[in-house]
Amino acid sequence: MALFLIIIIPLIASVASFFVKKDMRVLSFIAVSASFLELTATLVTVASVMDSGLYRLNGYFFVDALGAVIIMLVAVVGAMASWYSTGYLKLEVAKRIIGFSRVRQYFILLHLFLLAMFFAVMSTSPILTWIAIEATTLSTAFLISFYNKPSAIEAAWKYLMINSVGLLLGFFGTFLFLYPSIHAGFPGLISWHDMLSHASALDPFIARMAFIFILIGYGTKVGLVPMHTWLPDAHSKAPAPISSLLSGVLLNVAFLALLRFKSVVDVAIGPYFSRELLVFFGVISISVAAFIIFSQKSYKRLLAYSSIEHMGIVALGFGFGGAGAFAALLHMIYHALTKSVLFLSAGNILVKYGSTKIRNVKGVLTVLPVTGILFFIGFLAITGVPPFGTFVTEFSILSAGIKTHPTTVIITLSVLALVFVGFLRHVVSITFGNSDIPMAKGESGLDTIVPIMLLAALLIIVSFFIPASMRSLLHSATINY
Amino acid sequence: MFNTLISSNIFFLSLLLWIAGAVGALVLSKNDRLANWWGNSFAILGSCVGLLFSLSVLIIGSTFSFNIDSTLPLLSLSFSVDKLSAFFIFLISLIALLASIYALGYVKHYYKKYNIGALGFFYNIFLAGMVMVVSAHNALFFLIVWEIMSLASYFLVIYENKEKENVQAGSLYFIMTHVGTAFITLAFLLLYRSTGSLDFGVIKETIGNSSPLIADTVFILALIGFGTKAGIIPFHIWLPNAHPAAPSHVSALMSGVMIKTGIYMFIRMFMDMLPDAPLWWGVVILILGAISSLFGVLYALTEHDIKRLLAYHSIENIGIILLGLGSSLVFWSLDMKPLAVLSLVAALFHTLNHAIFKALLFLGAGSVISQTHTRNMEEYGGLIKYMPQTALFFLAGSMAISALPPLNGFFSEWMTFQSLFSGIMASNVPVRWVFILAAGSLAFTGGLAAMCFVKAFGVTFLARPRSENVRHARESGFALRVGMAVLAALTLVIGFTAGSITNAVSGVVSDLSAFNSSEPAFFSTIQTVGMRNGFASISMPLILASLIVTMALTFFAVYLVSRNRKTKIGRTWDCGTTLGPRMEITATGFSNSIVTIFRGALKPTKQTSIEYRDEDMRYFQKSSTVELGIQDIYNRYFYQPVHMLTIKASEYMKRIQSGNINMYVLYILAILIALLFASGM
Amino acid sequence: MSIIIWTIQLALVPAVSPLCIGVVRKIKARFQNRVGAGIFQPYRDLWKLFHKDEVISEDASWIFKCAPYLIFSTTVIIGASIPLFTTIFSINVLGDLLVVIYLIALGTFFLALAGMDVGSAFGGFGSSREMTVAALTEGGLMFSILVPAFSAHSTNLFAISGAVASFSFFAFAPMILALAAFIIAMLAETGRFPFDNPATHLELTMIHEAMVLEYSGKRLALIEWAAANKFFIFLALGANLFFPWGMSSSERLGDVPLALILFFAKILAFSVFVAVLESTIVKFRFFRLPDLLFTSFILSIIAMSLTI
Amino acid sequence: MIPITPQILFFLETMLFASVVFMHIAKKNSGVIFLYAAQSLIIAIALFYSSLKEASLLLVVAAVATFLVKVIIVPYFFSGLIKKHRLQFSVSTYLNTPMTLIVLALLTAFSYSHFFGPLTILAPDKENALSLAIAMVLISIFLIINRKGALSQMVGILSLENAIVSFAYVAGLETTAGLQVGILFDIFIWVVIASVFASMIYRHFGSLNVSVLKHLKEE
Repeated sequence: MALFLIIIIPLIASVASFFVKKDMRVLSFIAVSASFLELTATLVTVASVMDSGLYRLNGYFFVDALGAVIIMLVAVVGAMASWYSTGYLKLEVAKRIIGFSRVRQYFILLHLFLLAMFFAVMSTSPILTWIAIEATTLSTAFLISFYNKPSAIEAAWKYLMINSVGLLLGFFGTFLFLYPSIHAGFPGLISWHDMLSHASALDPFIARMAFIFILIGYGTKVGLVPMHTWLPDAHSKAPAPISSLLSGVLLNVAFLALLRFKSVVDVAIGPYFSRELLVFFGVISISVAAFIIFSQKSYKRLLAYSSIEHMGIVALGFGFGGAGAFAALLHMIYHALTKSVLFLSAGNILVKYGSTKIRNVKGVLTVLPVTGILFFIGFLAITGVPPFGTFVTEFSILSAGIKTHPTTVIITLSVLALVFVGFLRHVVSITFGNSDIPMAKGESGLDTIVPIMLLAALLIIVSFFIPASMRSLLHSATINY
Repeated sequence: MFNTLISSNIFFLSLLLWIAGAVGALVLSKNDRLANWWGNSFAILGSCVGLLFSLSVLIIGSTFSFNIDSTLPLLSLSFSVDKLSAFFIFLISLIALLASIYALGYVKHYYKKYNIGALGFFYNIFLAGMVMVVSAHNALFFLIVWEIMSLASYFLVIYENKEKENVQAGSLYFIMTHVGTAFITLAFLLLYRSTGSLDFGVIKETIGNSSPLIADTVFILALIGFGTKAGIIPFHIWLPNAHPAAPSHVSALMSGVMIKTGIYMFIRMFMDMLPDAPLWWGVVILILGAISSLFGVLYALTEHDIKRLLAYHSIENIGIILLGLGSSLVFWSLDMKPLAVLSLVAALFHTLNHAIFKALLFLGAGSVISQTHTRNMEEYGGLIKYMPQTALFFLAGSMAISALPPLNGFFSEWMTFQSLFSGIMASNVPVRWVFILAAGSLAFTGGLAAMCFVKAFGVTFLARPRSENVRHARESGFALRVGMAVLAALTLVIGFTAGSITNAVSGVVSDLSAFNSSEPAFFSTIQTVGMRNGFASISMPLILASLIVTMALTFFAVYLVSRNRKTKIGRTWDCGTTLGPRMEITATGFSNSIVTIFRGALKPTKQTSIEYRDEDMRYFQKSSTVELGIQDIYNRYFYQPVHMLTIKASEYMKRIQSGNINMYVLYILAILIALLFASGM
Repeated sequence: MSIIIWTIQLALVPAVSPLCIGVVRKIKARFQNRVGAGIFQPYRDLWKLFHKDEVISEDASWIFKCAPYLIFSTTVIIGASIPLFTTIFSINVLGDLLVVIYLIALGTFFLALAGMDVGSAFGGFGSSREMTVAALTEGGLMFSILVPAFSAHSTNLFAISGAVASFSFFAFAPMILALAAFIIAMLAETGRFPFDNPATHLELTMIHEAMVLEYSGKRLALIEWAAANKFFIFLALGANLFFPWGMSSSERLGDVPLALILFFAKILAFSVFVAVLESTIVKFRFFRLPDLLFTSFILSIIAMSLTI
Repeated sequence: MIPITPQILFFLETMLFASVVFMHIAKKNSGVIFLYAAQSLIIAIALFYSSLKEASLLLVVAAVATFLVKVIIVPYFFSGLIKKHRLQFSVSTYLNTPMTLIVLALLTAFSYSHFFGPLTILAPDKENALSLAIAMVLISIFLIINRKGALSQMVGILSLENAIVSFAYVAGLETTAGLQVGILFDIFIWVVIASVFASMIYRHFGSLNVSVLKHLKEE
């Protein structure tokens, strides 16, 4: 039932938003209430997964442990981003950057976007998952070009084209994965489960080839180098809440699809092949992102590159396998929360300063005291400074790989240090000092602060303490990796 | 059992007090006075408890360990306190206690300018972090508390964040310490690779089976990683910037004890965890120690910012500690354990001494700065008349750090000399030369340090005021003076009780499993400390006593002879002109001769710019300025090139993101084909 | 018995040091074709100064006032803890090489502070130069004495002279290098040519005199006396560490006169040597001094490598 | 009904392959779109034929929908774009025609090479057709790389999708009609959105040449 609600609420919300006339408060109300209902429904679902394992609905939808972790992220970040959106858009309307119809369009698409993500995670069929992920591309394209500026349109176009190419390659890979089930005469909808049970019939060669296609295809959506090229553009041009959803959640959803295929290919030819590939993509993603971060000029692009870097770390974790996989999943959680904190506070900074250039933004700590602190906390967490959990997960990932991939670990460690150095340079110049132009001090409203604070609080809590049930959920999610 | 129970309870009580102080200060941050009292009172209480705890461990000798499993993978919060840890906890608590008392008064001048609650928060966290660093027994937990310590100290460094250079200093510090942590992390990962455990105890037991290559690599990594924190040259560049930037009581803690956590980990890793050290480890540390001590003091001589000067002296003293530590490692690898014990005792003793006198000096500098509002020594002068007590305390610190008898610094330097001399006598030719050079550098270091503190004390406190700032100076508040007075007293007390303290410190050393059963190469009684082979002996109480007696006698005799003579007060002889403050020697002028002599290493720069009244004629000067500077050769020949190289690489990488969508799709096709190709091969 | 010997030891340095200065001055005067003052003139000078009124600068602090007492005391203590005419105090814990060197440094430290205290232009640069020379001398001084110390397996100065006395001729060879090093260090520490001119008041060249320019009366007397003590101490060190023959090695009082006579002979020889040196060479430019001091250090290192 | 022999499949694949090759050569946008329509028509017919053979009404619906979307609606959209923005000629390519053909030859050779050999397991007797389908995939991607025109790129993506569908068809991996319709719906929405964006690009940049999209790069 809860699962059904998760699917139906965003749909209703989207349709309802469509019929709203002239009143932004109604839109806000719909958005916040819908997203919190989703959050509740999701938590109920996750609780039942924790209790009794796999949760199914009529053969089309299911939630396993891995799915539970991801939908939880979608729901939590989704709820906070929706709440934040209400405050954020109000500011932009007040500044006459956008009008009401755009706000309505925004909320319609936002709900559709959330729907597509839930759908992609919970669908039993790989093809439906593919369709849903393609749908996330389609629903967010207009959100990315939301401000209708040439650069935003350019970003959206690149996003659309590159992801389409990537996803079509993923589509091709999916077909290759499906053949044993089809040859076994399976009628109708082929589920992940069917695929897994026929995995041993996969020809090793085709399995390898198929996984390469999948990895490149979904890797495009995940943002692994060198398929990442759309990501900095899109994430930096979208409105802040959308950026936080794109970076914090969507990447994980795509990664989930990748992982589902990985478990199939591991059954067919053993884990070595997929692990090596993930390690390869992981390490080049981290390295390239690290170097570009070092001399980055725009703080939103900085955050986008950091997402690439963290997806690289997650890939590395799953590539190392075992304890690394557990840590990688945990890292996904930390990254989702942290990156949302960062993007949302970056949103506040952008509204206040009106520039995404690092050199134009100074003295955030005095101008926006709360945002400044939150942004700095986010920075510490994202670069893996204790006491934040990212440090532990990064360490665990590296320790999982030190036996088999010592060189990779050394490279990763050094580029992680480089990321830190790069990040620090930029964040310090943003946070401290005094603003060049005089501006009014103070935050602009609770709606744009409280959601970030909640996310930060959650981040700090899970950095120190993970409930036992959650831990066993993570364990059962990564047992096969 | 009972002891253990009490110990662990007190230990956690001190941590708890600090954490309560931290949180409370943050909560009370609306009210400056309250936040100050809360934060520092809890810091004082926590330090007292910490002192009690460490003394009980040091005296009773019961080690204590404690383990809490965490909810995160690989991490377990395990503490273990043996005598070595207790020694460092003692050090931390002692300095923290006095620094916190000092802070009660010192922090007042930040009221209304900065957030006092935040200061209390990070200060207490910093204290707790340091204590946890020296008691952590699990590599991951260690790394976490290590970074918490660094993080807290980072925030303390940038506490006065309205000054741009403080923020820059903080960034440099944070970057260096984080990069250092990366090296440490790698070292622990390698240990994990060969032992499969992150527990220090397990690593210690099982590391012996792995190849020496691993141990060597870990040694180098740890040397760089912890050396960065300790401020060893050439990893020191953050230190002279960061220590001055922090509030003075924090500088005292950073210079006095935080950098010693690096030394602690050197001892813990090289002498406790890793298997028997090969000869070259010790030799490398000796060489680094020699370089650090000599260059540290040379750079200090060139400074006229009083806190930077003190910071460079920390580098020098870390070098001296390393000389002891390095010779200990050499002796250990040559299987001369008695001498190894001697050297390690020297190193630890100097660690203790440096903590005390460096904290004292920073606190003294702090009270001077709080009165004159500048760190530039050229604007001081004559402060001894305005702040007589501070001057006395600072003098004690200066004498101690210059290793002048009868204060404590002399004794530990004497012991370090003894270990180096033993090295010269006991080792074979190539190693002997290292020892000879190390002893030589120590000898020069001592002389140069004395020169530097004649300059520091003389320019700051003596002669006449050089600027108006000084004339407004008042003797600092009671809390400040208490903190300094106790430390100053300690320099003297530790000086003449050196024998007993040597006994206590050698108890710490013999608690290490490597030196469990070895007789030290020295004997120590309350009066005398000496080498067992009769090479040298010293009696600190006798030196003190003879100085007092002779001085009293001299005074008395002179009084007898010339008691009827009058003393007139007159002006200083001025060759007939009026003496202005400009005619006194400046700090820069004082050290100019040394800078000229060592110009090869210091590479002084001089920029002259003259402004003329008439640009065409260029005959009458309107103003002329001379800027003197020192090139930091490490910065110039190592850090700058690395930085430029990284930026270049970064610019190169950015070309990937060319903006051309066709290119982007090409990447996808290329990687697809490449992977298909590779997997088909 | 030993109490008497001990008293002689204690009083010897302050008692004889002005005489030593007088002798050197006399010889120098002879070299300059002057008659010169009598060799007891320094005693009369001191006596006169002790009975004069004193002028103290209004800028001076207690450092300026106390320094002479401290400086004088250190020289007395050192004088009591180095071998003069007997080696019997080798169990004396004061006789440690490092203690002596650092006590000297203590005196120098306060002398330099006193020089800065009054805020005159001369005092400051005098201190700066004094500390520069002192800092660079320390290595050469310590290492030159370490050469016999290593041979003697002790850094106790009494033990060193005892041991060196029993050396064979060949073992003594490297000692010559060490002696050269020691003499350079000695000249630097005691402010003699080519480092400093003890008789100058020419502002461009003076070091020691620049620091004590503001002193007068009893404090000047103490300072002068301390300087004389220091000079004597170094002569005694040179004489007894490198030419330790003829020292009494027992507590018998009968040995003492002979040992004393021999000791005075050696000191006289050293004084003549210094005086001749001062009369025949010129003072070096300040920035040439470091070369000389490093030479001293290097010489002692070479000597050390030959010894062990 | 005539059974679909490997020869017929090969013939169909050859036609599809040829259409992509001609897209590379075509200079006029209308030509490219015509080629796409032809390509889609072939696929629609093949789908229709096999749906008749399976005698499944749903599949017939799917085939008809394919026909409607890909042969009628999408080309209509595109020609609308062309008319609106007067884009008779496609913007230039990066490589000239001979070079393009050489690359095409290399890509085809790659897909015929032993790297793809074992794919025959999927359909043992249709080896050639499968290889051609793979070649078509690669060449379609190359179309996107080589062309600077936004329209040609869109067609390239659609042709890539056709290539994959044809591969699935040849390998006998068709999915259910429901899924086919779902995918088709996706494609349809995609075309709509992409066309809107193409118009926006034209409005903001004054051309459909994507090489003008250079605001977003690392400075």
